[in-house]
Amino acid sequence: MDAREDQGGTEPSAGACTLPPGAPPLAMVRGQPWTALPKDLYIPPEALEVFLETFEGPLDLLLYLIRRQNLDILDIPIAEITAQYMDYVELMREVDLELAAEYLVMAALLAEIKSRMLLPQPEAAEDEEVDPRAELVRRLQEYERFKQAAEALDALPRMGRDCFQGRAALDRGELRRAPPDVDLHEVLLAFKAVLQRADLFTHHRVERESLSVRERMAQVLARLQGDRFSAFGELFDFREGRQGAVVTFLALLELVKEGLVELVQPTGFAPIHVRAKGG
Amino acid sequence: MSPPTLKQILEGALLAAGTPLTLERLRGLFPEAERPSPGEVREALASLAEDCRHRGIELTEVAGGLRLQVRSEVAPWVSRLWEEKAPRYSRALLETLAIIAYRQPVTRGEIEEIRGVGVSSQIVKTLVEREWVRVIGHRDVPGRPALYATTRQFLDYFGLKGLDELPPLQEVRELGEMAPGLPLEPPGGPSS
Amino acid sequence: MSPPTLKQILEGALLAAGTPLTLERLRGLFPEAERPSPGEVREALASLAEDCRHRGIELTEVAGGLRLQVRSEVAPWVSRLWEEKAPRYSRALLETLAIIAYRQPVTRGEIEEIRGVGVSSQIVKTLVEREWVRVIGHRDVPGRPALYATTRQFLDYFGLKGLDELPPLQEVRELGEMAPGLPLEPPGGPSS
Repeated sequence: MDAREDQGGTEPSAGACTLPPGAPPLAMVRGQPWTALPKDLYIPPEALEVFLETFEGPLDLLLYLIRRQNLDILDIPIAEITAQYMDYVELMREVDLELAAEYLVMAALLAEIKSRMLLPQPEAAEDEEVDPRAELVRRLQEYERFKQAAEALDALPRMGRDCFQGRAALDRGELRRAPPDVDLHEVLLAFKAVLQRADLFTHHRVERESLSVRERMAQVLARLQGDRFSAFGELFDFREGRQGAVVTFLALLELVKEGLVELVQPTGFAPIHVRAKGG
Repeated sequence: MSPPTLKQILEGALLAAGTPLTLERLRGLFPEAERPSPGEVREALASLAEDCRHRGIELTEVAGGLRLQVRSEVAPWVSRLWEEKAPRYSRALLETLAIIAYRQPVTRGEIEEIRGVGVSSQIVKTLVEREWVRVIGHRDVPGRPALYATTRQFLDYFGLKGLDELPPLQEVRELGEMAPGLPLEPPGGPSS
Repeated sequence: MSPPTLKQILEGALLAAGTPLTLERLRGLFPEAERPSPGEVREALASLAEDCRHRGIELTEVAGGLRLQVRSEVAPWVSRLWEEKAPRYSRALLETLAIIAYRQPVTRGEIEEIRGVGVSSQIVKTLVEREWVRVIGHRDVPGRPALYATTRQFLDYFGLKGLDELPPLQEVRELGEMAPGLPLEPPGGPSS
């Protein structure tokens, strides 16, 4: 906490710069002629506004005053800091600066802390009595943390200042449009809606097995393209075993029932031929 | 890395600029006292171009000067960065797809009858273009309407070995809106 | 050059994108059938990073993904490409940003409480327009003030992978710890 910030310029000093005797008072402060300004406090009035703009508010100004004199923030000599702060505020008023309300609120707070510290503490209340500076110290510390965090943030390498995004030109042809992704669950949910809307499937009784029959129907029909006849036996793949043959047979029966294929047997015991009716 | 070489500075500048830079502009990156000659810059650029032979970018000279650009060989992959995702499929399309899957072979008229509303040609066209659905024949009735069925690609896309891996109707009826993932058994068969 | 290697495609993509790309986005450049595994992509990226050691660019990871950026060593030369200097930000803006970054989600009133002064609307507007800060909700108190938080773009801009990479906030002794140590001044005057 003892690191001093370089605020530039003048030496820290609590001393005063006294005006030559006989000179008119600088200002009337609280009814008293002001003939001297603390040395490190003196700023030409016309520069005051600029000076003030370098502070981010009363907390910043207080931190400056504390750092200026190399004071431990935990050990603020409140009377001294208050006096300096009040001097600034008075000075601002003297030169008719439009003073942000925050500065006046802080002045009031400092004055309150100071007056409370001057009052004798009732012994009974001593335990509960929190040092009136504690809240101010907490706020000052909190503010200082973020003030430093802001400086650290400013020092981080940043795009466009310390590093640059690499980019290379690309001659791209026509943009392709990717088809959307679909989850099977979406398809099934859509189907559920169909089933709920019109329960037409109740009499169709599509069951787990008949789905493989439906699939086989589509496969058989796809094979029977064109106007040609296929031998009945060719539609069976005996590598599928008995169950596969049953599925194909059921598919053929269903296709016949739906009028999608016709079976032709020229004579009894002659080979059966199959043809797609719409083929 | 210290201090950077001329080649490294030139590469950094060309990639930071993202637009072509002239030789003079590149020389202008250096204060006059340290400015490399045009010959030195050209030499460094030649070396950079040589390095790029094994990279995803190449150094080319265009009207505006020199630029580093993505090699045409990798462009087919890279341009996928800008591929637009099409908007999601409509409910009508998904319903149509489901009906074809469960009722194939089926005509458009039959789909319309089940859905209770018309099926736009656009939906059927999209499904055929996606190669999820194809025409496998025609029903032998007036107008000879096309019969639609699902394809091998349809099964592959949804990770199904066959249509019988689709849940039976009863399960579809009980489907929860929030059910995560698929209500299907793992491909290896029922685990219970 | 044929066919391009994974590393070449990745370099081309990272440079063509002009923004950080996630590992998943990079994998998405490949059709499903040829898509490299995350491990393969990471391996190729590590090799690319190694190659870059002698180049003017480097591979870094930020919140938004992977980025090929001009090496900091080369940046002083490269920044001469632009007449205008990178913008400087006011202390008020940086302090506000720091409070949002470390204390998010936070309301404007809370920021003002810490800073001891009002926060101008212009500062908040600038932060939102730069996409460093956004409103993520409202505090459920009278007036429902907006809650501000930082964005992924904020992290990318400052080259951070996550908020935990922010410079640590300076430690502050707990008040309880501190209070006993507060030496009271003798009433009536300062001790120093």
